[in-house]
Amino acid sequence: MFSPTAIPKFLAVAWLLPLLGFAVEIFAGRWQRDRKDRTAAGLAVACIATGFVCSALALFTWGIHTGWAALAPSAHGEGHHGESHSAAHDAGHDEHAKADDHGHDAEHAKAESNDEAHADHAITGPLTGTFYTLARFGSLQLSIDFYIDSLTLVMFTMVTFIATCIHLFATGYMSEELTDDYVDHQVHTRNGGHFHRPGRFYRFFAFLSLFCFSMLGLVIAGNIFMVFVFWELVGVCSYFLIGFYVERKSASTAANKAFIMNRVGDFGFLIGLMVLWTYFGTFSFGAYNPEATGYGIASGLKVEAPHEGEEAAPTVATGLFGMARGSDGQLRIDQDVDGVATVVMTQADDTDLLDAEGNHRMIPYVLLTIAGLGIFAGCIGKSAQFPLQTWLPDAMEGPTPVSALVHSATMVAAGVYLAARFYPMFTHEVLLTIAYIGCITAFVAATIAIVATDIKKVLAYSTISQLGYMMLGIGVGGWGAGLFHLITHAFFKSLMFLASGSVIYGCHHEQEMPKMGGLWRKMPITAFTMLAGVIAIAGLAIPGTPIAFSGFHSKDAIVANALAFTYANPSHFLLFVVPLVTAGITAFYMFRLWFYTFAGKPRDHHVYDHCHESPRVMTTPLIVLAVLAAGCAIGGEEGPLYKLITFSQPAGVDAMDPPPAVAQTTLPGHEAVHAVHSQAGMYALIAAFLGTGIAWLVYGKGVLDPADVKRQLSSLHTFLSEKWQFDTLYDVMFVRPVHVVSSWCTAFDRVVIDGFLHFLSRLTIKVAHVDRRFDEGVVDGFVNLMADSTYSVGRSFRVLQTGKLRQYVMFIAVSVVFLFVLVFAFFPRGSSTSAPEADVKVSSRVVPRPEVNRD
Amino acid sequence: MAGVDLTAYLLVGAVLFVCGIVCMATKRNGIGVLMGVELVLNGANVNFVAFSRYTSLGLDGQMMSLFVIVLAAAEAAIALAIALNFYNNHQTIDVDRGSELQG
Amino acid sequence: MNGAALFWFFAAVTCAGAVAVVVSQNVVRMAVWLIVALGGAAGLFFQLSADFVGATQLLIYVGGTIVLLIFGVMLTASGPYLRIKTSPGEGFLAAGVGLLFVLVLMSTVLTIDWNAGRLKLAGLGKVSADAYETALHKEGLSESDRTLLEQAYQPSAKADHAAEPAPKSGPAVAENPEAADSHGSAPKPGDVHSVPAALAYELNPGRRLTSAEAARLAALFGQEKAVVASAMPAQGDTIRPLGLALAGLRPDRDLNKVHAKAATTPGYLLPFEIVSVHLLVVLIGAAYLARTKRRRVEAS
Amino acid sequence: MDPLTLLTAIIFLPAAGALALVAFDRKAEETMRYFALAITAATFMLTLFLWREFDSAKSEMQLVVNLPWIRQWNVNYYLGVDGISMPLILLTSLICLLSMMASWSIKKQVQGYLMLFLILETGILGVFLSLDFFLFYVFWEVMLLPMYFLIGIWGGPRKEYAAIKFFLYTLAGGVLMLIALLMFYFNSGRSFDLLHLAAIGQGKVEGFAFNPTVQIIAFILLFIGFAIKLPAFPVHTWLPDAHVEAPTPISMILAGILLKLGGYGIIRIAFPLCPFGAQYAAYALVLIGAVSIIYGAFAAMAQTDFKRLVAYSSVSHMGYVLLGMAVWKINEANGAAVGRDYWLMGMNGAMFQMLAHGISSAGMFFMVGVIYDRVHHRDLNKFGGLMQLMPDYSGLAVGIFFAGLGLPGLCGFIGEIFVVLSTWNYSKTLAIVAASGVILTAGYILWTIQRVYLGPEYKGPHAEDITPMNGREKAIAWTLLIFAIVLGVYPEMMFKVMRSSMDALIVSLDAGYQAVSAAVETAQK
Repeated sequence: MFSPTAIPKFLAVAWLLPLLGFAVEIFAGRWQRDRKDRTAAGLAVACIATGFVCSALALFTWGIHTGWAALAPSAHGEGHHGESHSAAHDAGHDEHAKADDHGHDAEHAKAESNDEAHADHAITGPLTGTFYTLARFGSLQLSIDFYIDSLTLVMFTMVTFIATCIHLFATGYMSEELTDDYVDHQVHTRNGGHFHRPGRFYRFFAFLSLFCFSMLGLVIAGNIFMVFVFWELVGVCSYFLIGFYVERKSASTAANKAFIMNRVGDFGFLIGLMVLWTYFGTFSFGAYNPEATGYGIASGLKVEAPHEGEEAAPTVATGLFGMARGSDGQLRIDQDVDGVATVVMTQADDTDLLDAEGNHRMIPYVLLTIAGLGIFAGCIGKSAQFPLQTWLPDAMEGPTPVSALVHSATMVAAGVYLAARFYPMFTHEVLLTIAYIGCITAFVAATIAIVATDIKKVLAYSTISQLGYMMLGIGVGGWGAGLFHLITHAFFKSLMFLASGSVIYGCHHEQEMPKMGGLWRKMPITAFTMLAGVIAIAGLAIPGTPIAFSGFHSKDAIVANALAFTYANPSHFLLFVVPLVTAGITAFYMFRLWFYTFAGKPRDHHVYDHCHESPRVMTTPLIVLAVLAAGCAIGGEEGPLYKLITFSQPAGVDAMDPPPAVAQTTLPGHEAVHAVHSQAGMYALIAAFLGTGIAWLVYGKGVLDPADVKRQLSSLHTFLSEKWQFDTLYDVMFVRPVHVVSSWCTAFDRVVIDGFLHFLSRLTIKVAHVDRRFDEGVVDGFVNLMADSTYSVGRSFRVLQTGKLRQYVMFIAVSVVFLFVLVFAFFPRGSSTSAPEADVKVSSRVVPRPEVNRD
Repeated sequence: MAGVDLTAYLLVGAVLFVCGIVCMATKRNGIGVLMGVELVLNGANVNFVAFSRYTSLGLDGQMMSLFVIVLAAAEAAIALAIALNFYNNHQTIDVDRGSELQG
Repeated sequence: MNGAALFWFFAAVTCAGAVAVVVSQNVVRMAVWLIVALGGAAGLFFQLSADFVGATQLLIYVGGTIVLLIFGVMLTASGPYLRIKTSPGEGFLAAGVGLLFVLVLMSTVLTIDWNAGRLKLAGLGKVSADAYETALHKEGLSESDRTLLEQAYQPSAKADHAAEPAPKSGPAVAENPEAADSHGSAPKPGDVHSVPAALAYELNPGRRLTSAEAARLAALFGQEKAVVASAMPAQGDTIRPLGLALAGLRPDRDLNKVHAKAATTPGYLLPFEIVSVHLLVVLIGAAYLARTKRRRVEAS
Repeated sequence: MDPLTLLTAIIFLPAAGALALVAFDRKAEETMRYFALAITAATFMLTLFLWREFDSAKSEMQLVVNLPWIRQWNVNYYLGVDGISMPLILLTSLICLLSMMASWSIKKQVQGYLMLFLILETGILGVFLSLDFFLFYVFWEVMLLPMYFLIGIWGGPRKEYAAIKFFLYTLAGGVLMLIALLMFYFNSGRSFDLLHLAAIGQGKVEGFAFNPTVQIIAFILLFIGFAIKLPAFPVHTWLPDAHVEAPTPISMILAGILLKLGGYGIIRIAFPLCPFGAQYAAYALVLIGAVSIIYGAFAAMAQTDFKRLVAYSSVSHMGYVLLGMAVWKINEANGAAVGRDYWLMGMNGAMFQMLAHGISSAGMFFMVGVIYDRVHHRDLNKFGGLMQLMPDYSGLAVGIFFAGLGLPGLCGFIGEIFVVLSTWNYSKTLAIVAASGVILTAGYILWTIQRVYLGPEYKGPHAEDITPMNGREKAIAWTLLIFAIVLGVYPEMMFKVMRSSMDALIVSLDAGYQAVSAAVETAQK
């Protein structure tokens, strides 16, 4: 039905529609006077839902043209088909958007043509090509490319799907903004009242659309530069969305914090980019050759054609991945003359890449590591990893749908996505760093989540913790496991956020869990969908049966990889122990949240009494997401989702040999992971049940009074609730020094540079004054001056000028004597160094002692 | 001529010179001052002639002393004229009285 | 011996006269003592074989100037002002200053080695190699003399007539000349002409000589009198040379060939004329001044 | 239209307009404003026409006019455009048009203001169009005086100080340039022809050469002169004062165009005429650029005066220009450029950064001016809540500020990222230093936005005067924002104008350096 060339087109439509939506919404919102108009929301939902349909279409087209190879080996094609289909259908049925019918039809049409098309157009590698060239300098080219493999498609589908759900949910959640007089209870004006403002419904959806555009651009990106571009754009959308309540100081501060912290990470990203750019001369992930593969979309959307008489833009024969690693996925380490380990770049056919002079192109191993660390620094910022994790909890200042979409499911996961996407460029050192960072993050965030009382903050810390898990998974070689967790997490975490949003909405913006309790009676749908999410994230399963929620499978995969890694590298045992402990903590705090909020007795009757279940437009997405949170990972590592993801796994990812020169760690192979799988699963399950049990005992049964524990461990509690003092630390270490330095700079300008200038100018003025005096004294009144000075000199000598002849004589005599003495004192031997001149004069040779002639 | 050489003459010249200076410095009588001047000039003359004799100065020294003598004579004439005038004006030749020109 | 005694006599007369002039309080006595002093000076001039200058001294000073002065004394000497005494303080001050002055002058006179340079004058500025070698290898030459010879002379840098004094000495070369073979006879001052130029030695400008050393060197070269030789003849009779000098001819310079080029100079005639006219004017002026009427009445 | 008419018209139309203004009645202020606006608009049209006539594919000078002016000194009326000056000419006429629109806020001595403004525009366009060094210098100095008066008469409270500071700084730079000019003149057989001088400097002319010493000295002189204009640390302190005191439209011109003259001078004169000197000083240039970036950002962060903050941000942003130009790495063995494409990219990035900064900083100053016209203060701590009171204004301002911040999709990003990416090839350390600017820039811009636009309510005086933007203001702000977006999304629009000339420039500089250094080595042997 659709040729492979349609895939980029579908995705491009899905990608660009939200941008169009943004443009229309932002202007329409300004122009339309009716604040109660929901058109903006409708448009946004329509755009993103169409986007979902398009990406689903693209996924199917891709599936057809690969002959569902991804699902072939162990599972039957049907399994995936059904699964993915159900997701699509769920979305299609549930959403209220106008795009529904169209998407439905298109899907059917595609499904019909499925069988006939799959034989001839086999897609083997990723689809690559260029949409648009930003600029070109000689052989260097910066462009907007695409790189489409199964991961891209899965991400696309996931993002558009969740975004559609959240858009729908937001239509309800943000309906309070549909007014001309929105009262913000959190902001107090100077005259003591609450802050009033017109509603900003349209603006919210505009930014949400812009975010979707940016996020999709990030996913489809075919080169790391484009990733950076959209990386920044999602950052700024996040900034706008966190700071949606611009009146709230906390919101704008949190927005700033988020952006700046991300920029800190981007600083590393930029360094990584510079290294790659300088050594590889390209940013492209993969090889692409538009002409050969006939992806017309590239030329169709490409604006820039080569100039007359200029060489055609060189087609990048090999992308970064191909240059860095051979087709077997191994780095080719070589020692150059200085004994420095370098990575020799290769071409697609595994021959060495040569530069114009015929030299081997290579990059020092250290620099490749730095590049990897730099890129990963970007991921740290975006995915709120240690040590840049502190912005994410603050980002909860944004409306809850934003938290659900941006700060749990998509943007923050982009860091993990990039780490996975960029996997082939990472050296073992980088991977180890990723693993440890993930490990630390997972643990730190989980501990803080135990003591958090704000329902959204708990979820935020849990997000950080889970992102740490994903990073850990990628770092220990569990490429598929990390991404698997990314997808499952996206579902259950967005579900939980939406559920919490529902709670907040129902409780009239009450977010403190201690004021809730027993809410399940009032809002059963929310409570039970939330429970589905909690079970999923806790990783619970019924042992011995295939019945398990999605989180179990994905976490299980990560733990298995970590265990295998630990077996391979025993010195890094923490990489297994800490996640395991964290898994227990996760189960504990998630159930704590659920028990706190929904179970037990109401603690604050005011809140409880006014509480109500959310409208259907909000609960429907909850139900859809709950189903997916429970079942998206069906089959675990044998299931369709995992297989689909790992289909685009980089070559040799699970058995990358350690570089001989720099061997530090060994990545476990697939078999090794498989061998420990059941063992790891058991550990994880035990930890999860342990955590759940404790939570149930403490918060469900009330065996232990939490307040009592809090008193017992007050210092620990304080430490945790102060978020490990990270904010204080950063304030002391960075914020204040920056302010100090900046005031120094200003002072330097004012005191040193300007001071010097002022000194110069004063000097000039002084000189000018002197000059003026000189003018007045010498030029204007030379005669007077002479007369005056003569007169004054004369006056000063008047005393001597007695007019007495004899005294003058005395003066003369005394002076002569004085001069003689002076001359003798200072020139005791005379100064007759001149050579005796012939005989015209008597030579005035002075001898030390006069000697009388003996004659 | 043991012990008599240029140095001895120069010493005599020095004595004459200094005597002249002291004379000029001590005598209040204008004529006395004039005499001091003569002594000074004579001291110089002695030196010139001695140089003429003992060094390669030759006739130049004598020639110079002749000039000095002649000038001294003229100077004496002028000085006397001044002295007379002074006397006419002041009824004395005490040079200390002639301080009208002081500043 | 005679000459020395005469010198001391005249010197004593001169100095005594001069001191007496200073010491005397009476103008007339001062004048007398001045005559004595000037006369003594004239004697010294004769002693210096400057007979013409001496004669002029007597004629003009003693005969003219003093008379003029005495006239002055007489014209102005009205009783009370004849003895105008200075205060004793002034006298002491003047005496002190005078003493200092004379000490300074004397030390200057005695410090300067007036004899230096006369080696050249005596023709010893540049000697032939023969003469030098002879002197150097003379029997019984003391070690200090040898050192003196070696240090005082250096081989001539320029191929030139040995008698011709080097117009300018070259840069100081302190190293000792190597002893060359001796060639026998002691040279006379006049002989230097015949010596080959290249074999000449000249005074080393880097080595300052005292007058004693100069005399010693002269003795070593066999010139007992050379060191005190002067451009002027030892006898009187300077009228003719002076007259010639006025006209521009310099017999003193011609005498010892030192100033062959400077033997004829423009002479002193023109300066003398100018001075004469000047003097005339001055004398007229003086006469005019002296003639001026007394203004005392008008002034008072 | 033949080149002579066209180029002369572009340069002297504003001056003619200034002359014509004399004829107006002093009281007819509104008429004069519209007249002056028409003149700038006509100039803008002419430059657009020039763009149409311009052939991007050619690398050499186009539309060349060469008439003798002062024969005795071999001074010519020598004009032309190439890919380097073309974008800047467009920028100039555009910003002049917009700031003329912004000049409605000028209330006193309108006639004089408009005349000086138009003369200033003549000077700037003249500088960009001249190919004769003497002519260049004349126009350079022509610019100076109107600017002095525009700041000194229509400025803020400390206008005299600022004007004199500006004047002295620029004059000092001009004098250094004059010395260099004379050095070239007398070392080249009395020529002011920039192209000829460049050929000599690159060792292409038989019989003439600027030896390395001359090149280094001349380069340093020229560089200091241009760095003052740029402005680069540590000769930047005139900028904050001048900007703060200057009236809004003049700040726009100052930041939008005048600073570019420094960069243009370096790229048009300093580099081509003394490639050896340029290469010799390359590290210093990159260092100064990097330091300016960081220093300007830090200094901006400490400001409480809105305009001062924007002024320091200019120092920071113009640092990228310097950085990008000088990333000229050579192979020590043979003098050939290493990674020439990266240098080309840096150069292009620097040029683009000039354009981008021209748009964004003019926009930022305009935005400051808009609010200043209403509340008459610029204390950052006394703003807040403008998002509520002036939503359009705030939205546009945030957009323009983000352009300054270097957000992808807006013009600032392209220049900065291209420059930074090209830097690693030259120096790792300085590349890292320059890249760290992104954090600081985000810091001060976001903090500013927070303090001015966000928050619940306005904290300063004259709250009652805060009225929405009028149509004229909106038009200016929208134009700038649209240009920021267009350049950010479609940078090729300007890159394609520059490309041929830039390629040729890089090639000739590279060859020129090799020629000169080869000559030096031969001489040493």
